[in-house]
Amino acid sequence: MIVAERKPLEDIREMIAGYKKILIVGCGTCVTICWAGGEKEVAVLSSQLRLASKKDRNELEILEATIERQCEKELVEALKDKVQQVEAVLSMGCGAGVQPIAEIFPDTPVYPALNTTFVGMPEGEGVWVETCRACGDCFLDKTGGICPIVRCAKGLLNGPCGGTNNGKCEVDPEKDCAWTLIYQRLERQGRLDVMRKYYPPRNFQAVIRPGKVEALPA
Amino acid sequence: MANESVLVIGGGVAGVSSALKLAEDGFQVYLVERGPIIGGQAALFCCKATEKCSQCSVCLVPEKILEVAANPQISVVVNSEVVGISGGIGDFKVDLLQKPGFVDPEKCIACGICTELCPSEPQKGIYLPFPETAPRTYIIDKNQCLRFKGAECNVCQDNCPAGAIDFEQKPKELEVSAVIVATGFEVFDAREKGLLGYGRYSNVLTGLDLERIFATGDSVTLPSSGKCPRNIAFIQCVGSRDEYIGNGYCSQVCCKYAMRFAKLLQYQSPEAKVTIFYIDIQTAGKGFGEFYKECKETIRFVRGIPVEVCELSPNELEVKYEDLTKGKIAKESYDLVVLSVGIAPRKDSWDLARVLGINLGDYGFFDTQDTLDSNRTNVNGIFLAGTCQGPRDIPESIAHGIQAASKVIQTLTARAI
Amino acid sequence: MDKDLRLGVFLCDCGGTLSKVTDFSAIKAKLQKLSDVTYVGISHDLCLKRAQQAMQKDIKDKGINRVVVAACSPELHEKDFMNVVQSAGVNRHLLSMANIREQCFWAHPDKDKAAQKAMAQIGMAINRARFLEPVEQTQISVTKEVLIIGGGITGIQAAIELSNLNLKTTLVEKEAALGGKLNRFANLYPVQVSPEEVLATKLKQVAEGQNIYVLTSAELLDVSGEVGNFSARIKRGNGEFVRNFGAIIFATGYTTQFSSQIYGLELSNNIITQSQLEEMLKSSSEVKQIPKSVCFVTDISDEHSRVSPLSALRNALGIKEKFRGEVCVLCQNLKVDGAGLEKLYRDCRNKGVLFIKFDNSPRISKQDGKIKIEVEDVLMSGEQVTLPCDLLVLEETSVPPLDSKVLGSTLYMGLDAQGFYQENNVHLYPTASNREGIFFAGNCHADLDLMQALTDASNVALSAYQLLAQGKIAVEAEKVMVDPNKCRFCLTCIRACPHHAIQEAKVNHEKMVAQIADLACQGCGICAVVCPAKAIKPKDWSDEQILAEFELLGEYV
Amino acid sequence: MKAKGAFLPDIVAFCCAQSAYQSADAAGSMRITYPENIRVIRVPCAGRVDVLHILRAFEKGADGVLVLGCHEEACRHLSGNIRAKNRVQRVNTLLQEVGIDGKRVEMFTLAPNQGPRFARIANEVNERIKELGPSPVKSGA
Repeated sequence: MIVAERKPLEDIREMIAGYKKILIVGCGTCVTICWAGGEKEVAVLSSQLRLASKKDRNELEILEATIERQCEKELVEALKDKVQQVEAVLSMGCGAGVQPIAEIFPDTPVYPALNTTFVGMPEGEGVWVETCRACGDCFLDKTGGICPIVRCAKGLLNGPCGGTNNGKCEVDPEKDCAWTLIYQRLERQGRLDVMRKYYPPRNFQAVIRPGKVEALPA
Repeated sequence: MANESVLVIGGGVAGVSSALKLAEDGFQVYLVERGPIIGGQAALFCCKATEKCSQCSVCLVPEKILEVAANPQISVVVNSEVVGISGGIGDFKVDLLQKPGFVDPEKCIACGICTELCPSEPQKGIYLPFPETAPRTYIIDKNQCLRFKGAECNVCQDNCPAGAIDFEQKPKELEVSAVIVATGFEVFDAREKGLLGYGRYSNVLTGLDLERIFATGDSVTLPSSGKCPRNIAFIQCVGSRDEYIGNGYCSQVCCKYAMRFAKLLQYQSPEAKVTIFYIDIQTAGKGFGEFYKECKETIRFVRGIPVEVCELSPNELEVKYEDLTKGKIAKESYDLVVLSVGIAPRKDSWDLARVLGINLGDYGFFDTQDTLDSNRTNVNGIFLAGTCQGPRDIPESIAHGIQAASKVIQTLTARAI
Repeated sequence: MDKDLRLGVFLCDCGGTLSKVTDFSAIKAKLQKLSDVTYVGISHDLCLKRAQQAMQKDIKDKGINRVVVAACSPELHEKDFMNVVQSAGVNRHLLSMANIREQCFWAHPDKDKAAQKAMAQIGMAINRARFLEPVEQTQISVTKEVLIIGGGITGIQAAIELSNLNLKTTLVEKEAALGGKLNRFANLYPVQVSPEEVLATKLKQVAEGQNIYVLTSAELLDVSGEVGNFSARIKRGNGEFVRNFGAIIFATGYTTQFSSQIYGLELSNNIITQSQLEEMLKSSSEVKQIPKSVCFVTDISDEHSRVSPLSALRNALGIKEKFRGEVCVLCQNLKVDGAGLEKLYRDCRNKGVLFIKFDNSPRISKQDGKIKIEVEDVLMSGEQVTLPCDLLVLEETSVPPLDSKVLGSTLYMGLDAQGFYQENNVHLYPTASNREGIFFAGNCHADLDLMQALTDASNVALSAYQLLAQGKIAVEAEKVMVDPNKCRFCLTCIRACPHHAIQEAKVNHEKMVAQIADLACQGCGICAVVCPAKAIKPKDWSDEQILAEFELLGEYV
Repeated sequence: MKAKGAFLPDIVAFCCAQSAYQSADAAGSMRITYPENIRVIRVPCAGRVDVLHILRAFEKGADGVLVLGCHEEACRHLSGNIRAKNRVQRVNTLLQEVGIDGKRVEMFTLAPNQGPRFARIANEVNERIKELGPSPVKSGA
């Protein structure tokens, strides 16, 4: 899933400075699950903003809404009447959520309240780790399902480097050496031969930005 | 099991636990307490938590008392003693001598007006002994009540909105199917160890005193000066592991409470120095080994039990003990000495034993029939619970109380078939 | 909240004492002005039946649908008032209380301030009342059978007692025979009965017990379902079967482990562990050469279990009785905090067992097969003592059985630092697990001697019995509720629930959502707070209710 | 209404029904007094107290918020008091972000039989909040 973090309050206040009435839109999918932009966090942010404006004695009215997915235009449409009431929209979706809103309501400025950090998975309660760089040229078949591009500090394709130390990484001794993990996984599967091959540098240009995926008509 | 009833003698934590479990199973329970309120000794103890809960379990007691008070299946009979019993399992007839308690628990709404109006000063003659009492009843203190000093005083009786005060109450007779004895223990009287100076020197306290002090306030000060103690000695095994005074057993609670208090005192004033004089530190029990290790970092442990405590000045006590490392007598001065008094059998156990016809065992605790059954007595239908059978801490007393309840239910179930 | 709110406020002046402090009629007058308040009554003793009957009548007559009681602490009589409300035909959860005695008039000598606070508290209770929600009572029928894992003395005892209580039990034991440690111990001191005897009598009781179904060489693989209706997957031989139980009792005990690094010594023919010694003492066959001098070393590691020091005491006496000869026990602290242990210690001494206490671990060396022990005897002012010894018995640490970790995680039961089962809350619920209907007994969760283990057994037996005896358990349906439309199934609540009371469920056969098991839920409300989609609502403690309480901040003060 | 001049802070105290709420009762029963401007809100467990509840309390004009739970390792729900502690910390930072002193919200732990401790905490906190003065978001402050 997509993992995001909320921006510092002062950044957000800077964006919405001067507006008297705004709408905060949460997204019910990835960012809800990573505790960044669900209904709860929308409530927390608006409460914070109300407190701040009360403190500085400038009026600010806040509407709140959380929709299933901000990255779907049809679902964003549902915000119509709320958006019409406000001067600006604060999106608590990922980057892919902010843009459809901005596109559907071109006359209203839309601001991001989150920083979209990476594609990853939960590690423990309230902890998420990056597991995919979305590089567009998946390598996992050769690495026993462990992505060195993300999980090796050096993003090596032909690891491990000399710095692996009892399974830990030389860059960050806290972190596991991805290539040690890869070795163990492949060994377990009796596929170590895969590791003996040399893999040339990836050509990430393979994906021309912006990326596009066209599935065959269903 | 409905319409069968059980008598529980003793309203301490063990008896209360038995009563609650029996009531839960549908029994009518008579909880007979010699004193004016239930809760027993533990109800007067204090929480020993610092930042962390030290798991002394004292906080379970008020809660259980409230449960009893709220339970219609349990009738609490206070100020009463069992003076006679006849019949056997299934149909005991029990004679209760009910000392007039004067305040009827059924009626009293614990409004406090009697205390307010009581003319006895400064010590009131009627009051609520402490919060969370059950029955939630004010009690008349015969040493204070003017009526008992011969005066023609009726103020409380006349003003009680619930008409709960009655200076003539009658004895009772109960019919029960089984009896649980949970009369608890006596705290060893430290005066019996005269050389340790308890009762003579104001700054020599017992563990029990500390319990009371922390239960009513939340810090301890030197009785002599009112200052915060800086250098404290705990003396373990006072009245325990001591064949000479006839207590050849370990009380099982003192090491734990002493270390908890030591921690609590240091939590209160971090610069306070604490020394614990001991024979063997008892650290069995979940997580207690770790706690002991923690204690060793900030607390000084000295092997050997001091022989004598002397008062050099009102604020200075001298502790004489054998320094085992040098093999000679050493003297150290402290401003507070705490005697870790242990659990002793009630001196009046023998009377109850005679009344019920049950045996006393080692050291004067009640005896059991079968070595592997710590509840059954030699009389079928009479069971033991808690510290009247042997030393136990609060959780163990609760567990033992529940065990006794379980045995009663099992026995009566078996009879029913 | 309800469109048509009819609030009834019942004030109690506690036998007239409170109205001496403040004017209740004034409070009444103020309250009557508040919107939705249809009735305000003053009583002197709401805690008594008489007044409660009157209250019930008022609720009925005035058609009140939300009840506010301003009296003593809810801790004292809330349940009574709930019953009154229910008896008046209103859902028992539509009651909200203001604590005007303990937390106002008793705490604050300044009458006016106390009165103001009381007014505020009542206001808060009224605001809360507007958002109260009914919770329906239902009953869930349960399987009247208990599964006991572990056929040691604790498990056996629990089975026997449950059988006495007419409840079916299935006793599952890994090994081929019941008995656990009883089959290994040579004696049970301070208990003056031989393990063989104990086992014999217990097994007899098991055989006689009508309702005990014994499964030896069997193992519990997995458990699904909730309290009242667990279904357990049990492996026996190479067969496997599933069976339903209302409750599960774990009595898996402990095993012992010798770690040579504590001493820097390897075991050999004359350096043995306590359990090896047990075997030696237990075996009827004559021992080849009888040891002339035996030394025990105990309480040396940082492990503080009762088990090892106790077996040192037991076996010191045992060996004295069986072989005579010199017996010496070395320890830091002698553990005597158990029934009869001090006496046992004295018996040992009377029989001539020598006790030496040390602060610094003894130095043990071995030259050409001979063991030499040097130790500073702290009781002799640290004097160097050298002990000859032709049999050295070393302590073992007690550790949880291998499979307890696996079981613990498959059943979502917590483990403590040593890997033993963690009770729900170590001192609040000594034998309860964090999951409703799963109990722990004996040394698998605590550090107990024989008698304590038996007490534990009775306790769990009674708990299980009282849980299941009626064949059904009363429960408050959906007292904590998940809104399936809001739930994103992010698993946050499922991971956070301390009682594992939340699991996945399907709404109309497709969308996965979290669902709360009413029986297992203990209503702490943690799930409601952690839910990032605000999909969970504890009906008795909803956000609306809590927020409503400080609507009035600043007023009245 | 509030006497002019003398500042009486509005303090909201979320009290765990298992411990703090009972200790407040105990304080009353023992006639130990504490500032009457403390509003006690009963919760089933300190773990029920939400970051939002605390923030809203400040929106409603609280000058300080107390979260009172069971002593560590005495929580009936194992982790409720720890969670509460962490949330209080989070609120600290959230308030700091806004420009409100984080010290206005505090967490303490008690046992049900600690009436005197409840009173002491109430007094200390009341004094601290008085020092800090009225909450900056409060109308009229």
